[in-house]
Order: sequence, then structure tokens, then C-alpha cells
Amino acid sequence: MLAGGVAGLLVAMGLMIVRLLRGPTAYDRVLAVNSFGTKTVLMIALMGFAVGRPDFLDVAIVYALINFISTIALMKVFRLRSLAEPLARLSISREAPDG
Amino acid sequence: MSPFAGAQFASPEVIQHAPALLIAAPLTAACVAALSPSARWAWFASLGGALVSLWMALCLAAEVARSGAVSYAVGGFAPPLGIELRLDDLSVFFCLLVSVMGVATSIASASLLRLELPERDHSLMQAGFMLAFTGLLGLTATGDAFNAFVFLEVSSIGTYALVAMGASQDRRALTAAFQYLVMGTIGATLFVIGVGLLYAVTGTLNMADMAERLAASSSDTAAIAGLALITVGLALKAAMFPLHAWLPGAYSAGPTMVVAFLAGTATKVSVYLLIRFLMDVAGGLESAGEGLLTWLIAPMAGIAAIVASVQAVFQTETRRILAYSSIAQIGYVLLGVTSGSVAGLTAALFLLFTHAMIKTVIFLSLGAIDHRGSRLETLAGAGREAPWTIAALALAILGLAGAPFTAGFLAKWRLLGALADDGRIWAVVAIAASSLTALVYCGRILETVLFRTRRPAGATISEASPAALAAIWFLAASSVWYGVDASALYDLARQAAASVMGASP
Amino acid sequence: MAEAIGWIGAVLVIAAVGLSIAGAVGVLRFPDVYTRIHAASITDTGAASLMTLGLLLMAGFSPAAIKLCIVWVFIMLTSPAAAHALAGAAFGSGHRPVLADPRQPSEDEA
Amino acid sequence: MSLLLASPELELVFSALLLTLVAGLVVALLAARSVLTCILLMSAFSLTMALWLMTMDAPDVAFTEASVGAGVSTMILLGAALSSTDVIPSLRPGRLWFPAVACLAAFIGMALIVPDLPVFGDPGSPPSAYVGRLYLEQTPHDIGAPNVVTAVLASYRGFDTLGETTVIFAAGVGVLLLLGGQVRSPDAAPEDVSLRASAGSPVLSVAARLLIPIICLYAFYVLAHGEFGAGGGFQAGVILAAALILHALVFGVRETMKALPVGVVRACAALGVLGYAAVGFLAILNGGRFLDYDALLSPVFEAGLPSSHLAGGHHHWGQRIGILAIETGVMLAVASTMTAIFYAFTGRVSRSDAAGAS
Amino acid sequence: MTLALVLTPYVYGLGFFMMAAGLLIALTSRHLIKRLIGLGVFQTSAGVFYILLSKVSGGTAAIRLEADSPAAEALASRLDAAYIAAHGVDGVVYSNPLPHVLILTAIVVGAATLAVGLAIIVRIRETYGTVDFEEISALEARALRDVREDEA
Repeated sequence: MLAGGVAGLLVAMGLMIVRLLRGPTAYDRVLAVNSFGTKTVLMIALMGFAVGRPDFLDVAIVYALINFISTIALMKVFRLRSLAEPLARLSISREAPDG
Repeated sequence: MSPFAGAQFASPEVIQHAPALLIAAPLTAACVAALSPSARWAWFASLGGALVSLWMALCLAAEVARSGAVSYAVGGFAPPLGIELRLDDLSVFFCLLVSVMGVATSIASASLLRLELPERDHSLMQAGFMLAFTGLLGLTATGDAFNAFVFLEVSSIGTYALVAMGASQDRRALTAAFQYLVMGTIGATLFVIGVGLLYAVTGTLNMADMAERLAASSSDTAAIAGLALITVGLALKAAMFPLHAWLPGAYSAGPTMVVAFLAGTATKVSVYLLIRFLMDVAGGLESAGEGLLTWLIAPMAGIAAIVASVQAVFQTETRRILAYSSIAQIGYVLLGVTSGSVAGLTAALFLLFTHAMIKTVIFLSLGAIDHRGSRLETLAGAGREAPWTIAALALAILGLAGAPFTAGFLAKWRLLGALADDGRIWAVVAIAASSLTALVYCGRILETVLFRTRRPAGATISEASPAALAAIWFLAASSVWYGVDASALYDLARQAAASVMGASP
Repeated sequence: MAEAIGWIGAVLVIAAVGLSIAGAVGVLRFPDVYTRIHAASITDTGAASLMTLGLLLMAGFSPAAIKLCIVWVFIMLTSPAAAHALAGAAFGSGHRPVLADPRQPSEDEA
Repeated sequence: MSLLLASPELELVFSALLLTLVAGLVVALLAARSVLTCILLMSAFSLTMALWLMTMDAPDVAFTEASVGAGVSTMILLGAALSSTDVIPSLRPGRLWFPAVACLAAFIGMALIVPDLPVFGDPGSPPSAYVGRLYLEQTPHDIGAPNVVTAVLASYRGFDTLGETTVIFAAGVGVLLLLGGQVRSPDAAPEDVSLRASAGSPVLSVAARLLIPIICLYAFYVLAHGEFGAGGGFQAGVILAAALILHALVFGVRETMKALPVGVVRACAALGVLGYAAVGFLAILNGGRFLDYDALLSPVFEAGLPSSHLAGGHHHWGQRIGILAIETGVMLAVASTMTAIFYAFTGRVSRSDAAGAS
Repeated sequence: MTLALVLTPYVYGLGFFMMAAGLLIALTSRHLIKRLIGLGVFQTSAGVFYILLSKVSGGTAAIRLEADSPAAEALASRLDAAYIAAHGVDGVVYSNPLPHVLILTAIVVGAATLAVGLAIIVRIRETYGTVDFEEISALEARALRDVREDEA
């Protein structure tokens, strides 16, 4: 039963990779990796129970954090072309249009 | 009888922990060097680390001479559970080689760094140098296959960045360092996959345990594949002939201190690992060990001796000539190793040690006389401005060419003798031809340095600093001494060869 | 009784996986970035909530249950924030959402 | 409950499926034409590899692969990719021919030895039946820590881990040598080229301000929990570094450098490795071998401590304290080295970008 | 057991394929960063090979469980008693922990190599202005030719 769930999540992750490869704009790719990461977190939680070792959830917590941090870094790279400057002043204005 | 028999260098408690202190001392020195605010303190730390490890190496040499192989279970757990530091005659031979070259380089390092790099980088350069030194010492001492991979990486990751720091003098250091990184990492990863295959067959990582279980193991193909991968990986690290492309660039563009230390030790320790795995660990698998040695390494070593020497003749930059000569010398050593006789291996180890001394003297003196420009012409008539340094350089170049009354001559003479006795005439011919071409480029260097006068403008040359001179002359004098009376070093080499060859009759 | 709770948990988990697959299909089929971000983040947080509830029923009172709640809190905190930042960045760099305007072809065909 | 469990065969099938997904990502990587797509694929590759490691019963390795692979490696890859061109020029087919044949020959050569390798999941294979089993049986008596992987990592093969921490420290020294020149002190940090910022969106800074303390606390939990569940010094160090990187990403590298200047970070890296070696030296001074944690506490002191319930009352306090001490040293070394590397990349790139932009 | 016999060549084959692919990218890619990524894949595939050796069918993670805990009983229920007696420790079958320890080291070594390699690439980009391998070798060849010309 849980194994069926794990197989379903695997399919969803495969679809995310298709979006990652096909994504026309860079933000589609960042979205694909972010969603891929969140689905991985769910997969870990589900697999922990399917394998009978529920104490694997520590790994799931780390996934959620790393996924968030790498999504912000990827987005900064595409948007501001630099990792160093503060994001708090993310500009909504329309200068610097780029892919 | 080893020259260290009966020598006593430290109290029994210290000797008991010598294997661990041998590696922990330079590691601590590296951390202290990184923490030290000024370049001077970093130099003192690296000098202290190098001297302590030389002291420990001497203690271990005495201990091994007295009571055979020393085994030290780190963490208090005996193998196969814990990691074992195992030093027999062969390991102690290479331990001494690495620590002697380390002390010499460390003594000369302060002035060499001052000539080439800004003040703020000195403490990190000393830390990187000490980490590479720790890695190489760890490689010679460890008795655990995976631990050897870890120390291989410790020694090489530090050196990639150190070689790249030569960019302040010559921008090609960056591309050379990148090539060195890619090739070195592929070599180390092939080595770890080979160890994985041996682990799959034997189930253990301790080399002595692995040797026993290999002898009894049924599945040979995986073990032979593992040994083959280890051989290719270490051949990449030792710059054996077809896989040597990274060495000339790294040796010609890196900072002098790093290149002098690398030329003396890095490729030599890889040769040690090759001997350890193919003769000691693969002892059981007669076919595999012998097969790889005779059909893979020997022909490549023969080609290396000739082709590398010929390429050295056509180079215009001083350090590139010496880099190709190093590749040829590795070819000679491997011809001796694969000769299959104790005399051959002894001559190879003797040649290895003398070559390490000679190359370190040459690179240290080239760097210490503070000449800008890498081309040979910029050294014309350096003998007048820096008589003492150039005298040592001349002595070493003579040794490199194998002129009589130098250790180089004695080493080649005995190697040719051993190979002739084993009936390997093609190897004798290869070495002889290669030595003749060596006369050509050594003669060219000597002629430029001593007799020629016209030098392109702006190539100023100054005498080396006292500390650098002391280190250079210590090594040059000992290389001459071993030319005259080679008994001490030769006995040490014979003990080392006997301990390995004895293991597999 | 415990068996029944276990089964309800399993059903919730299967529902969560179904929602996740629906979201994935949505991300593939939708015309432009903003609708895809919408599809992805809604279904991710929804599937996470359903999955956590289902597994909680199966885990009962154990350290694993506490960890499950921590995972749920983190996903609730990070996923919407990341989606918001992504949409802001996409908008800031000049991507216009595809409004229901027949004249403007959807991004995929352009 | 057992009805829902996956059968052992199903687990093997799942791990094979996930490995296929990983291999698929490698094929996509072969064909990728833009560096940023490569980095994204590398991030997905690390995540899927970590998932595969979970199905192979290796939670500690999955932990490290996810945090190091998907976390820190992606950061520094992005830092370097920012300064270089994005398009990957394709190789003229003429030059691709020889390496491709060589790699194919290597693949076929390796495939030939597969029949000689132990069967997948075979409990009687030499590795699993010999030393692996010894570790599982000896750990309660020698060390008493439930997590056998941490026991082997920190105590049985503690020398390997010392070498590993030295490798990370060597990488930190190398990167600081190559790129560290300019980021000497906070005021020398790159002046921020900020766009004409209208009302910036506070969502991310609020989320970050909420998350960073939790992540730091979680890092210390992973450090302390290393003996009982998945976790340990490396993972904790990387998570701590990830928290600092998050702070740098959201509030700017200059703010983080004010909190943790490069000099302090570099000193902490050296102190971490020194701490690890100091535990080894302390063991020697107490009469044991290098890194022998049983010798850390004098027997009189240890007798007074309560006995640990798990290992049948046998006193393991020397091992426990030794493992915790070296894991703290490893965490300090790894966290500060990763932070120093992140400073070196971001501090450097924005300067050349600024130079490029003006 | 037939499942294991089918899976064994397939799984090892995937591991060796990743090694060959990683090596191919590391040796042939013209973009220096992609070379390093190929190198990273090659190092990770060495880890895949080790972990493939460690898996014991029906085994669980090497974190010792109390023999009577509910998790241990649930795990034991799906295996027959003889298998557990032969290959289990205190009533629970575990996978081999040693390769996990080794691969923790290999992953950290891979990250360290990547960091140093990327630092060198940033410096190369600043001195040569490009990260394309063939452009760099062309630049160096031309520099060598200039030196020879002004010497003649």
C-alpha cells in the first residue's frame, strides 16, 4: 500500500524532471527543482514508514531546509546576477529584464 | 645490517607513539601555521612540524631495525576493526625520504616565499605545505587501504591550490593546476574503485589481512581488475609515461617551494604504493602482481626513459627540461622495480632516494637565486653573481647526468648491473640511450650557467639567502657523500627491498 | 481499532500522492510561469498536509510524530515563501502573465 | 501495520528504480548545453542520489549527500558560474571520438567482472559477512552507541575521519589562498550594487529571520543526536554553514561578514582540526593510543558516572565523551570552512561583476 | 532469489555507466565548470559501487534496535526466522555499515575537490577572460609564438 504511494511520488518526480529539461524560461527550471525537492521530502517521510524505520525523518527536515536555501540562491542568480547583495531590497520595478 | 641498528633517538614512551606523532605533528603544525598572524611564526611552526616528524622517522628507523615491522593500532582497536599504522623497512625508507626533503624545503621556504609571493599569503602557504607533508607521511605509514586513499587526497588537494599560486609569476600555473587537479582526482578515484573491488573480494580493508585473504580467495577476475585499476590510478599519480601530461606544466609554473617538495616526494610515494600493492598485497595472486608488473609497467617505463629524455632536449625553459628528466628518472626506477630481483629493487630504491635529493637541490637553487623568467638563457653566467648556489646546482646537475664520483653514477651503475644480471638487455639499452641524451641537456644547462656570459637585459641574479644555502648544501653534500661511500643508504635500500621481496619468494 | 486508523492513514497518504501527481501534471500542462508556480506550490503544501496527517495516524504518539509535525511546519514556512519569491523574481525580470487574451499565444507556442 | 510494510524484494526494486532515475539525470547532464541547467541537474542528481541512499539503508550518507551535494556544492557552483559564460560550446566530433571509445572500453571491461562480484543484497558476501558483521556485534560492548555508523566513523576508524577533516581544511586553505585575497575585513567586503529598490518584498526576510535560529538549533541537535540516529559532525557542520549562507543570501554577504569576519572563520577552521588532534594527544597523555577514547577519562572518575542503560550497564563514558568531542571539532572545522569558501566565491564575484557592469 | 540475480547485473551496470559517463564529461567537455561537474559524477559513482556492496536483502539501517521494540518486530515479521538467525544480530538483520562510513569520506573529498577546482576556474576566467578549454589553449599557443618571434 505505502509502496504504491512511493511509486506514485516517483512518477511525479519524473514529471518534474521533464519540466526541468523542457522549461523555456529559467524560472520554470527553478520551480521544477523546488517542487522536485518538496516531493523528495514527502518521499522520504513515506519511505521511512514503508521501510518500518520512522526515525529517518531527520533527513526529511534537512531536505526541506536545503531545498528552500538552494531555491533562493538559484532565484537570486537568475534575477540579480549576484549572490552577494541583500535580497531584502528585491526590486519589483521593471529594469533588468532577463531570462 | 641497517645503518640505524642499535641507534637510540628517544625514550621508549616516545618511540611507542612514534607512528601517530609522525603524522599528528605536521598536522598540528599546519593548523598553527594557519592560525599564526605573521609569516615568521608560520615558518617556525612548519619548521617545528618538519623537524619533529624527521625525529620520529629516525626513531622508527631504529625501532624497525631493532625489532622488525612496527604496528600501531590507532584508537586502541586492533585490525581488522580499527586502522593500523604499519611500518616495515620499505615504509621507513620512504618515511625518511619524505621527512628529509620536507625539512630541507621547510628550511629554505621562508626566503623562497619572500621572493615570489606577497607577505599575506605566506602563513597559508606554509599551512598548505604542511598539509601536503602530512598527507605524504600518512601514505607511507598507513596499513589500511582506504586510509591510504584519504591521505592521498589530503596530500593532493593542498598541492593543487599551491601549484596554482604560481600564477603571480607565470599565468600558465592556473591551467596547469586545473589539469593537475582533473588528472590527480581521476587517479585517486580509480585508486578508490580498485580498493573497493579488493574489498568486495576480501571483505577487509587492512592491507596485511587483505594479502592473506587474497591468497585464499576463489574469485580472481575481480581482484585482478581491482589491482589493474589501482595500478592505472597510481600510474596517473606517479606520472608514468602515457599518463604524465600534467607534470611538465605543474613543475614549470608552480612556486619554487612547492615544486621542489613535489619533485622530491609526490611521485616517489606513488611508486611506494605501487610496490606495496603489487608486490605485498597481491603477493598471493602471483599471476596478477607479476603480470601487471611485467606486461604493463615495464614496457611503459622503458618507453618513458627514452621519449621523456628526448623531449627534455628540445625544451627551452629550464624547469620544463627538469620536469621531463623527472619523468625519465621515474622510468628508470620502475624498470628497476619490475626487474623482479632484490638487487634490481635495491638499485631502484637507491636511485629513487638520490634522484629525490638531486632534484630538490636543483629546484631549490633555481628558485633561491631570484631570477625572473623561465627560459634557460636568463641563467647565462649566473656562476659569477651567485657562486655558492650555482656550485651546488652544478654538483646536482652532474649527479643527474650520472657523472663519475656522484651518487647518480653509482645508482645507474648498480641498476644497469642488476638489470644485466636479470637478462633484461632491452632495459639496459633503454637506460643507456636515455643517459646519453641526459648528458646533452645537462651539459647545456651547465654550459649556460657556468661559461656563457651574454644574458638578456633585466635578468638580475642574486646569491641565495643563508637558510636556503644551508638546506641546498646539506642535500648537495650528502648526494656527493653517497657517491663516494654509498654503504649507509645502499644497506637501507637493500633492507627495504628484502622486506618486500622476501614476503613473496 | 488500531488497524482501522492505520487504514484511514493509508487512504490519506494515497490521496496526498494523487494530489501531488495532479500538481505535477499541472506544472507540465499550464501555459506560463505564474500558473505553473500556482499549480506546484498549492499541491505541494496540500499534499504535505495530507501526507503528514495520514502518517500521524499511522505513527500514533511517538518521537516520529513530533518529527512529522516539524517537517510539516517547515514545508508550510518555506514552500509558500519560495513560491512568492519566485513569482516576484519572474515578474521583476519582465515576464508578463498570459491573460485570457486570444490574440496573445501562450508561451509554449511562442 | 505490517501489511503496509514493503517486502525486502520490493525494496531492492525501488532502489533499482531510483538508480535508473539517477542514471537518467546523468544522461541529461551529458547532453546539457547551458551551465545553469547543468547545475540544476547536479542539484537534482544529489537529491535523487540521497533518496537512493535512503532505500539502501544508509541514512547518514543520504544526510551528507543531500546537505553537501544539493546544498553547499550548488552554492559554490552558482558562485563560480556567475563569473563565467553560460553557453557550453559543443566539441568538434573529431576530438570526441577517442575519449568516447576509451570510456566505452572501460565500461565493457568493468561489466565483464560483474559475475565475479557479490550478488546484490547477498548477506553472505565477504564484505557483509566479515568485518561488517564484526562491527555490528562489537559496537555495544566496545562503544555502546546505537548508531553503528557513527561509532565506526568516530571511534573505530577515527583516524580516517581526522584525515577527512584535514581534507576539508586543506580545501579551505586552498580556496582562501586563491580567492581570499580581497575579502580581508568586513569593510573591504564588496560594496553592494543594489538596484533602485522600491518597496522590497519583506516575505523572504521575515521567513529567513524566523528560520535561521531554528536551523542553527537543528544543527546542534544533529550533532548531539549523532550517536542515536542519523547525524554527526559533518552533517551538523554543513547545516550550520547552510544557515549562515541563508543569512548571507537574504541579508547580503556584508552583513554576515560583520557578524563573522573572514579572520574568525579561518581561525575556527584551524581550531576545529586542532581540537580533533588535541583529543588524540589527550588520549596519549593518559596512557592510551592516539585517539583511544577509553583512555580519556581516568577509571576512578568514570566509575562515579551512571552506567548507560543501553549497553547492559557497561561504562562507555570515555567513548561517548570522546565521540562528542571530536564531532564538535569536525562540526567547527566543516562549518567554518564551508562559510569561508562561500565568502571567497561571493566576495570575489560581485567585485568583478561590478567592474564588468560599470 | 531470481529477482536478485536479475537486478545484480542491472544495478552494477548502472553504476559503471555513471563512472564512464562522468569520466567522458571530465575528459572531453570544453567548458571548465562542466568538466568539474563530470568529475563530481565520477567520484559519486565510486560511492555508488561501495554502497551497492553494503546492501543486505531484508536488512535495515545500521542503527541498532532493541530486539523487542515494535519496529524490530515489524521488520522481523517480514523475514523467516532461519534467515534472521543466520544473518541477523540480536534478532534484527542490518545492512553492512562499513561502506557507509567510507562513502561519507568520499562525498566530503568530492566537495573539497569541487571547491578548489572552482576557485582555480574563477582565477582562470579573470586572467584569460574565458573558460573555454580550446580558447585557452589557443591563447597560450599564440603567447608562445609571440615569445619565439621577438626572440628571433
